[in-house]
Amino acid sequence: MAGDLFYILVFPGFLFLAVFALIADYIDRKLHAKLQNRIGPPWYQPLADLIKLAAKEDLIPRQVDPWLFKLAPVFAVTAVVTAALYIPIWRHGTPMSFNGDVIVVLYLLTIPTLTFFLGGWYSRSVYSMIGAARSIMQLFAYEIPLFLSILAPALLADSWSLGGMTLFYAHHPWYALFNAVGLFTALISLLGKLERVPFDIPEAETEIVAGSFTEYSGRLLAMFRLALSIEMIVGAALIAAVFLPFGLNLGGPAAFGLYLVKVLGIVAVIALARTVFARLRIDQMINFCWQFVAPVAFLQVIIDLVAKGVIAR
Amino acid sequence: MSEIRSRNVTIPIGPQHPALKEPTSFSVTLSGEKILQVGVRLGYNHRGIEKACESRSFIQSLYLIERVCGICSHSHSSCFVQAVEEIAGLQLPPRAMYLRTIVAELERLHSHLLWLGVAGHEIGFDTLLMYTWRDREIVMDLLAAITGNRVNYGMNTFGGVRRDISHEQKADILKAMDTLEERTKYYISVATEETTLIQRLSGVGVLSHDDAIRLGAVGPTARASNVKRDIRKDDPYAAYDQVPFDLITSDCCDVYGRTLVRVGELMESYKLIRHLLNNLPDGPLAVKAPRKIPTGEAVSRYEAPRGEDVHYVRANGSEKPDRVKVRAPTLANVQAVAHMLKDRYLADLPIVVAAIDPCFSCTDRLIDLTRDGDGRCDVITWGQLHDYSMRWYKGQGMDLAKLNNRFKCGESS
Amino acid sequence: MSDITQEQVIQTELTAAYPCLQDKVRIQRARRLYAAVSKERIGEVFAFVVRNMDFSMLCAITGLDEGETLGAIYHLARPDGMVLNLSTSVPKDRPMLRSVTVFFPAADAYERELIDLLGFQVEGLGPGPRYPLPDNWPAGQYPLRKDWTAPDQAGPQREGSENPDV
Amino acid sequence: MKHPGRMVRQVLSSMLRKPATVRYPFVKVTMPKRFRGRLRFYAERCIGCRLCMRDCPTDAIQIRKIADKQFEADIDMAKCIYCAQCVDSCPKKALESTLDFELAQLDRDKLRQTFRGQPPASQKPPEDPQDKP
Repeated sequence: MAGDLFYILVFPGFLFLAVFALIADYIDRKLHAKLQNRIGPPWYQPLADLIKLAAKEDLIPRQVDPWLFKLAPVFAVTAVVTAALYIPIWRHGTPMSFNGDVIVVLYLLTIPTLTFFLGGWYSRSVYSMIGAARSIMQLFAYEIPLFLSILAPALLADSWSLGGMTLFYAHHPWYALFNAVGLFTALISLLGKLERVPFDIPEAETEIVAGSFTEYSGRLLAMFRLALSIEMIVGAALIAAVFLPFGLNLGGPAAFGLYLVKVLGIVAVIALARTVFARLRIDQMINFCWQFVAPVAFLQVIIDLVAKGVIAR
Repeated sequence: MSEIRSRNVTIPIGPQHPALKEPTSFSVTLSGEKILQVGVRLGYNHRGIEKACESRSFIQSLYLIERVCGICSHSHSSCFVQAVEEIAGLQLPPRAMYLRTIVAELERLHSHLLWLGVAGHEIGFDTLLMYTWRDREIVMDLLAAITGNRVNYGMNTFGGVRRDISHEQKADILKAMDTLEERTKYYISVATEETTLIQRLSGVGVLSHDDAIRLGAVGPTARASNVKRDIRKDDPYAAYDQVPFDLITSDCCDVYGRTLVRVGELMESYKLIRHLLNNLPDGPLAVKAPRKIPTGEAVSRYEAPRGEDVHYVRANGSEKPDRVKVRAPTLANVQAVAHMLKDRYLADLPIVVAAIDPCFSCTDRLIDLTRDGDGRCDVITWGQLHDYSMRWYKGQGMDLAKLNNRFKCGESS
Repeated sequence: MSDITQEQVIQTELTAAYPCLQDKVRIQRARRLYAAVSKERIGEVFAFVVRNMDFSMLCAITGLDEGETLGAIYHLARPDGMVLNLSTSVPKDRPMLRSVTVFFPAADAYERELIDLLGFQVEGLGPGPRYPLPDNWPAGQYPLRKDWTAPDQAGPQREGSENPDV
Repeated sequence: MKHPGRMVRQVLSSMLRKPATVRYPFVKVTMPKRFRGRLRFYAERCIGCRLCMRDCPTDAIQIRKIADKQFEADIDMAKCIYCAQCVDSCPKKALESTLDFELAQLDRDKLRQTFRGQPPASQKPPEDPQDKP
């Protein structure tokens, strides 16, 4: 019981995730700055931002339902932290693993977007409402490719649990190469999920101020920000676990170190992506996802099915 | 019908909005993401400069006029100075003409580079913003070295210019031109090759050739619609009739075309500045101007980086102008914006507005001097805000009053 | 023929079409022409120069307070750089102008400026937001008139915290 | 050729470059020689012609006579727009622009400076001990 609590709250639960998220956030921002030939923020900046927001007054617009408004960010954080509990960090599987947890993780990662939508939609501000509508529109565009590209490796591994998948790829490391295409589409979908450039359409500041978050302030905004940062590392960890399942055999600190390197590597790729692209328009984003990313993700499914057929023979 | 109408939302873009660097107000009626209608309300930045000039002497007005706009300060001051010089019948020494033109072209450089960055920012491409503004610093430093300030150069005076360009500065400028030319070539390659950029710019904010003429568009906005309209060619002033340069136009008629025109003009400006510097005539910097300007009137036109700037000055023989009228380029272009936004996406609004390179402080020039009828005002003063925050933090169990005494600022009204 | 400049051609053409403009068209310098037109004829002269003489661009409209009368100057430009300044005067008690937005839609802003700052009345100008003064600007206050001074230049009060419930 | 990510090479090479930004309040920057910063007044050169007052666009300068052929100047840095027209107008070069641009103050009164006659040896403006570079 105490072990579970420790697992949920401290490591690798909330506390670890929060600290790691802040570090990842710092690396993302610093790298972004370096790539833009700037100095960038000092190491404590994400923490300072969080403390600053937490110390500020929470302003709740008069017409909104205060409960929903306050609960939305809490749900967002809870969902991403819960999702993290199923992702293997230093060995195959986690104490919580069960067959089918990959589906659960994917769904839990959808919840933040839904809370962005609810929080924004019920903010009663035109900017928030447009941002919220865009969040949902975008969800439909990236969610299918993300599911397809994560589930394809599961098909090949013939296991619906992350632990099972990593175990399979640990035994057959070369099979992970079949999933290279999926890695690519999953990364693109992750950019959409995290609402990062070029898919930061729901919070495009030059159009709709801060999108869903326009009316949020203080602790509630801090929670949303934290949820997004944690979602970034959880999403990155998921992709790392599915597509780069190497080194978990080493066990212990070595595997954990490799986990950090993989996640931060993906964070670096995200930082690079947001440096070199312009923001797309919502129609362009949806077209791109349906006409390019989804078919390619589907191709990944076919590759894995064929590969599986060949292996079975 | 009412069902349909109720689905439309009207969102305010401005007076304060992240897309606008200056206050103006667009009320945009949307159906989903589509823009149905755009209403523009200007005037938030009116500072009464035209009226204020009438109670100031010419030399005082000059510095006021220079502050009509931060970015094109040299444009406005040159335009004003030209009008006054025409009334007073002053013949400028050739060196003054050349120096004025050099600063004008340097200003065009930094304005266009600034625009490129702003355009990048409006479409969420902050990297372009960071790079172009980094390179723009080269021009800013040159201007600071030549004139003594980064903006509001104070280069002009009636009858000439106030500062000279030394030999070392000339060498510095020529060197900087080479660097910037290379950088601009790179930006041209980015603008014409980066897919996400082209997707956001191409086909957006279309203004046809005929519409551009009908709506009176000026500057790069008009030239991108293939209207050959450039005051430097049509109505040459300063040294422009003595230097060779090309008129850059594009027939894309959209934001992409406006980008191409501006980067094209950057390349022309490098050429111009080199030519001007290498042929800089010797001589005095200024002729002496009288304090009292004889009775007369003059219209002065000037091709500012954003388009045609028009000043009308009337003098009545005293030390003060009788009437000063400023028509900034944005006022001519803003009509076209509403036209360009019809049936476009909301996401295009920032870049379409930015594409005319608007400068609303140029456009408006008067502050609200009267209070509301009952004398009440909804201005939260620094003191009130400070007291409120103290109370709020005290309610949270933190007493910052002691800490804050050190920062408490005395205010004078 | 060669010693007749383009400016003189315009001058001749204008006075030929409108004999009332005899001696009223002035060439100040290259590319700058000024013509004073009576308020009765300004409409047709304006239409003539726009339609028949290729003055395809309205640079600005300047409003003036001339004491007894209010003046308006239409700065018209041609693609070749010629600028024709058509000026007219209307009495202060009935400062009526006809809108030129039928020729130049962009004139809207200039005409609203005349209305707000000098108290002109412009006939034929469509509805729209005012420019450039704020919506709560008191009626009958025209800042650019010579006899106008700002009523209270102190502006909103800055000091103190007499508004506790902000 | 059109392709996404045109700037990748450039941004990656930026990793190795020195940042273009400076840590400003910690790293001081210097202005070019001609910079028009805080004004300095040399009381002993002033002849009291008040041309500077007349030309100042913002009435930032007040020249007062304190004794025979002795003048002092009140300069309000909050009003000054740093056009340096007074420097140009002064026939005796009693005014000078310095390179000092760090003028921000929480207290408006601190921006008002009075320059009185000083022994010519030390041509330093009086008071304002804190924000000279």
